[in-house]
Amino acid sequence: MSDTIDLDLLDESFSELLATEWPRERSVAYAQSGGSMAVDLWQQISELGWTALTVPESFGGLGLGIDAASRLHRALGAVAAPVPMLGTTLTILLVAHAASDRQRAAWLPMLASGSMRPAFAQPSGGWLEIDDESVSGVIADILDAPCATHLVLNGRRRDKACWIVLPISASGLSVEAHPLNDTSRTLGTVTLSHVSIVEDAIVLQPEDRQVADLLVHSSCILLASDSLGIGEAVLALTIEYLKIREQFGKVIGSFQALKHRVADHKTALVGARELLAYASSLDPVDPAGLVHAISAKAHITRVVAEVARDCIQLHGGVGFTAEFQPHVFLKRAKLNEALYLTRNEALDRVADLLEAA
Amino acid sequence: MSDTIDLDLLDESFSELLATEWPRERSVAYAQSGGSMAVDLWQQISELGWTALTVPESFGGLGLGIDAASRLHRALGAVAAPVPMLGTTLTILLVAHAASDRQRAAWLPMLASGSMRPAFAQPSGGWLEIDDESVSGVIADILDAPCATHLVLNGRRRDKACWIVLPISASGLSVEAHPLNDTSRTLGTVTLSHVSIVEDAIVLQPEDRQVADLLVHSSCILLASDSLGIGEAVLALTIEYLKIREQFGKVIGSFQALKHRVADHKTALVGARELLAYASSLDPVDPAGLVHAISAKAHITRVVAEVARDCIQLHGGVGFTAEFQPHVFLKRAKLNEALYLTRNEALDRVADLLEAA
Amino acid sequence: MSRTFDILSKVGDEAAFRQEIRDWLAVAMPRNWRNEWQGLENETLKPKMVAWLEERRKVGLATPHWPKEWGGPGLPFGYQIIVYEELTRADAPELHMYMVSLFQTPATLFEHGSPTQKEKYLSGITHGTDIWCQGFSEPGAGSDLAALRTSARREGDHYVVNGQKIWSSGAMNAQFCLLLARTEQNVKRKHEGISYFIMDMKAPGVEVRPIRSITGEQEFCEIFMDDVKISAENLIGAEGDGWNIAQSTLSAERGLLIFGGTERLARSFERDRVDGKDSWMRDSQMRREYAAFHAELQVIRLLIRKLLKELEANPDKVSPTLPTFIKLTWGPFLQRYTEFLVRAEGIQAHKWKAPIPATAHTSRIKFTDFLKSYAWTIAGGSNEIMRNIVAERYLGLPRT
Amino acid sequence: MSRTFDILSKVGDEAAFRQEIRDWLAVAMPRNWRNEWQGLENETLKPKMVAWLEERRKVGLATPHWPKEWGGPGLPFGYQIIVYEELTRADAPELHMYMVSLFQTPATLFEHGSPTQKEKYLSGITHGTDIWCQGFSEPGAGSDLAALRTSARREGDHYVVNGQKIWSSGAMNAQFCLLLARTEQNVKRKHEGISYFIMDMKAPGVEVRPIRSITGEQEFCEIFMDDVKISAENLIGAEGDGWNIAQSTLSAERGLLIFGGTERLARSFERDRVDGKDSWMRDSQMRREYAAFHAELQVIRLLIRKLLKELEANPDKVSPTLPTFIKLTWGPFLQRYTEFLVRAEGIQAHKWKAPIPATAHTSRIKFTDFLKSYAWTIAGGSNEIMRNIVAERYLGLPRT
Repeated sequence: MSDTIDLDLLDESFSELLATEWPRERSVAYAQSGGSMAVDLWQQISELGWTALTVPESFGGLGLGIDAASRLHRALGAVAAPVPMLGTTLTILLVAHAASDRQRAAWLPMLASGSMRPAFAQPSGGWLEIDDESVSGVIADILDAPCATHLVLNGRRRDKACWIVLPISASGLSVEAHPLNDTSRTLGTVTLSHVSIVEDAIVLQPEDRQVADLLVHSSCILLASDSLGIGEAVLALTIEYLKIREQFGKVIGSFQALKHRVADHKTALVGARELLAYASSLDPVDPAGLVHAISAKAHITRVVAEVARDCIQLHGGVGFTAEFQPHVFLKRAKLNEALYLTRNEALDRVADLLEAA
Repeated sequence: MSDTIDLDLLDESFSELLATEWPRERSVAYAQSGGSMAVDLWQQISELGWTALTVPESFGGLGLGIDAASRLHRALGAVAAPVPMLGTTLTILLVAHAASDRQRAAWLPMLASGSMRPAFAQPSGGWLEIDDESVSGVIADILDAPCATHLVLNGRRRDKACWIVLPISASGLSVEAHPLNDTSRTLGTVTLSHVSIVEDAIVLQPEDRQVADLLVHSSCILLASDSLGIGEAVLALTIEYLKIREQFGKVIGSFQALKHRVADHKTALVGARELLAYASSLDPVDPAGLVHAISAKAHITRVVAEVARDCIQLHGGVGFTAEFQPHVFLKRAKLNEALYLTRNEALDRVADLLEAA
Repeated sequence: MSRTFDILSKVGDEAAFRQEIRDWLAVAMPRNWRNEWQGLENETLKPKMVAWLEERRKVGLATPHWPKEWGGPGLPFGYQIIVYEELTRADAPELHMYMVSLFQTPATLFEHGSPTQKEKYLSGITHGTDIWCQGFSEPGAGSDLAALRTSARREGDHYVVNGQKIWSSGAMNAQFCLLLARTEQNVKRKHEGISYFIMDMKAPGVEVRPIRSITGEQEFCEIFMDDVKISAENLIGAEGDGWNIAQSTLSAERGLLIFGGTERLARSFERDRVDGKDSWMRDSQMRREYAAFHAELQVIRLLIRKLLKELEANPDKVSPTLPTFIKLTWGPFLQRYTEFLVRAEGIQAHKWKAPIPATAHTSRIKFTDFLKSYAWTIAGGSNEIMRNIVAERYLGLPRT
Repeated sequence: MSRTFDILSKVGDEAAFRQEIRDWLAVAMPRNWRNEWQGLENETLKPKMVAWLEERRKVGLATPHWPKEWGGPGLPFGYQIIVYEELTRADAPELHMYMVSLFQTPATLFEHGSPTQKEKYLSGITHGTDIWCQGFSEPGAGSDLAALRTSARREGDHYVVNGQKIWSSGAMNAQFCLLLARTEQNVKRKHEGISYFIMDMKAPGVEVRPIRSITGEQEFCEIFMDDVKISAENLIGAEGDGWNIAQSTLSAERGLLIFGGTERLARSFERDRVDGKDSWMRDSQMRREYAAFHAELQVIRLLIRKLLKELEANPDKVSPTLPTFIKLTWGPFLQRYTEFLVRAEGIQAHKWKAPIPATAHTSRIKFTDFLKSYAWTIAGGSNEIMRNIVAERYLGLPRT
């Protein structure tokens, strides 16, 4: 589907809007003011149909694939946008691949319009035992839960894996918000106390685990995309700074030691971009597709965290202040490294898959 | 004992002689010609009494400690001297601490004079089961075995750990030589076929394992010393080269990117030197002494291998030829990293000791 | 308190001295201060810090490293070290608001202050609670400090100062400022024509703007000076001699100040292992990464002990070499170690927790400690500048 | 051999083309060549390599990437890639002695050679066994190639050449040399006044000294030229146009040449895991280190595939950007990966084994491969130069 659309044009439209709506000053100011999301930005994004990007056309979406979603998430990373897009993209994927027709009809249009804004539990974050009528338990540290309208949680019923989709307003459900160092996102710990479960809240996992793999694949691609956006943006603004800041009567960008570090960062990001494009072009349920996605997540989130770390140093004193943007990127990059799969978990999985191949 | 002697003066005398007797050209030439040791250099060293450095005074030695031995091994590393000193220093230590009076009287004077030149098996290299009359078995990869007059091997007799000291000429004993990439040393695999064992060949391990720890401690200090010597020498010669080599009409040592790398190497070596001095000043059988020695071995051999690796790059084309010295240092530094305890083994042990403390 | 403490009288008996400090700390140290101080900002924190300084003053340890002449206890160097060791061991709060007052100001005034200046200002520190700040860096003069442009124009018996300073730690709390300003514009070398002043922060024309750092704390400030009058009596040393005098100020950052920081880290390093024993210390790779830091921590501690020995042997003439290597070692080590801890803690490390003041680099809030490590790689001459110095001055590589 | 192979006739059917190459390789490739060639030096190796080239020639694959016009098979670009993929897949020996002959010489002559030069020299490669070398670098002109000082003085119908070249791979075996020499001494920019020649290595005055590399192999040489006469017919292009023409030669290092190398490494990477499965792959840390290289390997393969696509779309005008990034990625990756394998093998990796020629960077003798990786970080414009280029030309940072 994606090949009917020029992804680079898509990129441009993402970047253009975000440059206007979420410029550097807003990003820096938001980081100081806090909040669980940028409500107005989410609204604009929804109105522009970005939330509908991967929703099948029959449900009012654009029907694009993970490669298009990757571009969107990269653009959001590039401005450290405080919008909970990851849960939306993953839920669309889950619903489109595993939900019943009724569920699709109910949720996909709401997802497309941005009015349903789900937080998606980390695959490795534990699961809930569901009896036939209700569910109780605690799931810790769900990304964006404090600003979600719905939660998508891992569950088990009658010994079968499933997902439960619950409105945040469900009776017996509460969310404790955890502010983060990365102020562009939040985590929430969800407590369920005898929350009633209707059949329509449950999405069953197909026998073949394809959907589970698909979700791992996609979350890896999307976090890697977010990080790549961060890396490219923070390096670009650092280069910009190196070209104007003077010390010892010279623009500091003329110092060779700094040049070489910047050149290495650039090289790493050029490679990361190719890796991400390739990984997001592969069949996600093919083991090769899966290994490349996980591998890309581990590699790109690490490379970018390191680039962002050095960009603070390259800024010197102002990099240490909350008044310049690099810290916003560093904090977000570090969080991406830890989200969903830590580096060590990811590499263990890559090794498993390589050995099994 | 060592505080009666000025170790820095000792350093000077080591360095002065080696600068004359094993200058850069000889080092480079020797690396191409091969051989299991530099016989003439060994003879000079022995005649100067360097082999007697740590032999107790009552047996004709200088009675100095591991801190003095550390200086000697650092000086030998600094010229990549192809002499099997490690086995000598470790054997003196073993004999002085654990051997019988008869054994001491027999071996220490020979060790002091350099006429006994033992190869000392790696602690982790396996052990031999000794029956009351003879011993058979294979011990692989013993450092300097091909040029040794004696072998010191790990054994077990009647369920007790011990060491066996055998002349290389013992009937039933053969050594297969393994040339190394580091041509300044060799390994040998020793095969014993019904080699007769007399009581005087056996040094029993005391119950408290102190001697075993002492040997681990000392081998770590000595290999770290050898590496530190390498690191300081290869960095010095690289700086020298950077000051004379020109490209683009400038001395390449004026390029800031190279300067910063060199500055980081220098900083690492300055720290390594303090660490080594401290580790070799501690009581070797105290657990704190042991952890610092192992930790220093892991740290210093790694730091130096990395410095040596970059020094080839800093030399550019000529660094890639066998005609310049950096490769001699790189190969020796890499071997030190793997000898006796690999980095991973060493770090596991450090963690064990820290947890036990 | 059931007994009085006479720590200073124990000089001559190290063990007794040490024990007396321990006994004193056991009762005098603020209870549970890490929890109680967490998240406090300057206004609420200040009285707590004043109270703690007062406790120290009672036993003569407000300024442990000061000579008797200027109101200090006049401890031998070895005993000064013991004081700092014991403060660290007990995890006593750092007097970070008083850093400049305790270190930079005396390092400057002892050597260069006039008798009147010493009398007037040093007692304000030993007997009062005067807070000082340092006004050296400017927006256009960071690594290149000598490029400073703040001007001080002589008019009769005073100077009129105009300009802007930045990175002034604690300036929002300060009564006085150690100020560098240019008294001569037309100089051959930019290091010339700089003079050194004591500026009253309450003087008309002084404005302070706190800057929030990436940890969320307000630690340093910009200082704007608009026709600020400084009496000529507050010129330190001779006019134009500011650059030389500033070297004394800067040398205060060496030695005991950094010693406290690394010893705190050494204690924290032990606790990290214990805290991680059921989680990341069970992962063989993380365990090795941790073990590898043992050597690095040891290296920095040894370099600092070596510096202390040099200082003890010759307090006035320490070679600049060792402090440079210390800075190049400590900052990057601290950054890598705290980054490791962030990774080790996983997602938990990313949850925001209010900073704990007075903990230097060992608040044990991993992400904050990681962010704060930049203070050592950027401030006080960035590590890039330090590498130039090593390469050019110590290794003799030619200037670019 | 029981059947004849007609690989070229399969163009149009990729699967059949691929299969035919596989069938051919199964019978034509030298048996057990890694063992048999191990430790051979130039003289003994050469006949074996000639024999293998001869096998390739029989099926039209001596010069797989050459156009029909000059004696090549004229394969579409996609089929050229298949040829190299299959050669790699079968672990066929690299024709390293013929690298310059197969790549640099045609890249130069196709575009800049006179009809006579093409006819005379290209057939020597396709139909004979002419070995070429490259005489570009000099002791004082490495990274700064344009600083070369070898002079060529016109005397009637020939030039007289004096000077010295270095880092000439395979010069000890070569019949001809692609030579850069200065025909004009007084130039404004050092890139001017350089001319490009074909030099007969058997000409009087040419002397070759092989240099042993750190792997112990004799791979490159110094070439000394003492009043060597080169006929004016052997000037390539116009006098003084050497620098431009040299860019064509250097561009030959891009593309298929490096593609072979990285694909070989990709196969070797798989084997490393299998070989390590009972040793270091059981250590969770080493296993993760290995897994982390997967992404890095993929990055370099993708960059090269991207370059191949650019080359296919526009063979003459590939931007220099991508090759720069490839060089900066490939060399350091190769060095770190081979270093990892050395550590993984422990003490075994340190035992000397005779090098295996024709294996590029995957002799699978770990220490040798590690040492050899420097060829990619030092040669062909050191990575330091590449970083300057990225920073200044691509990122627009000002020159120092």
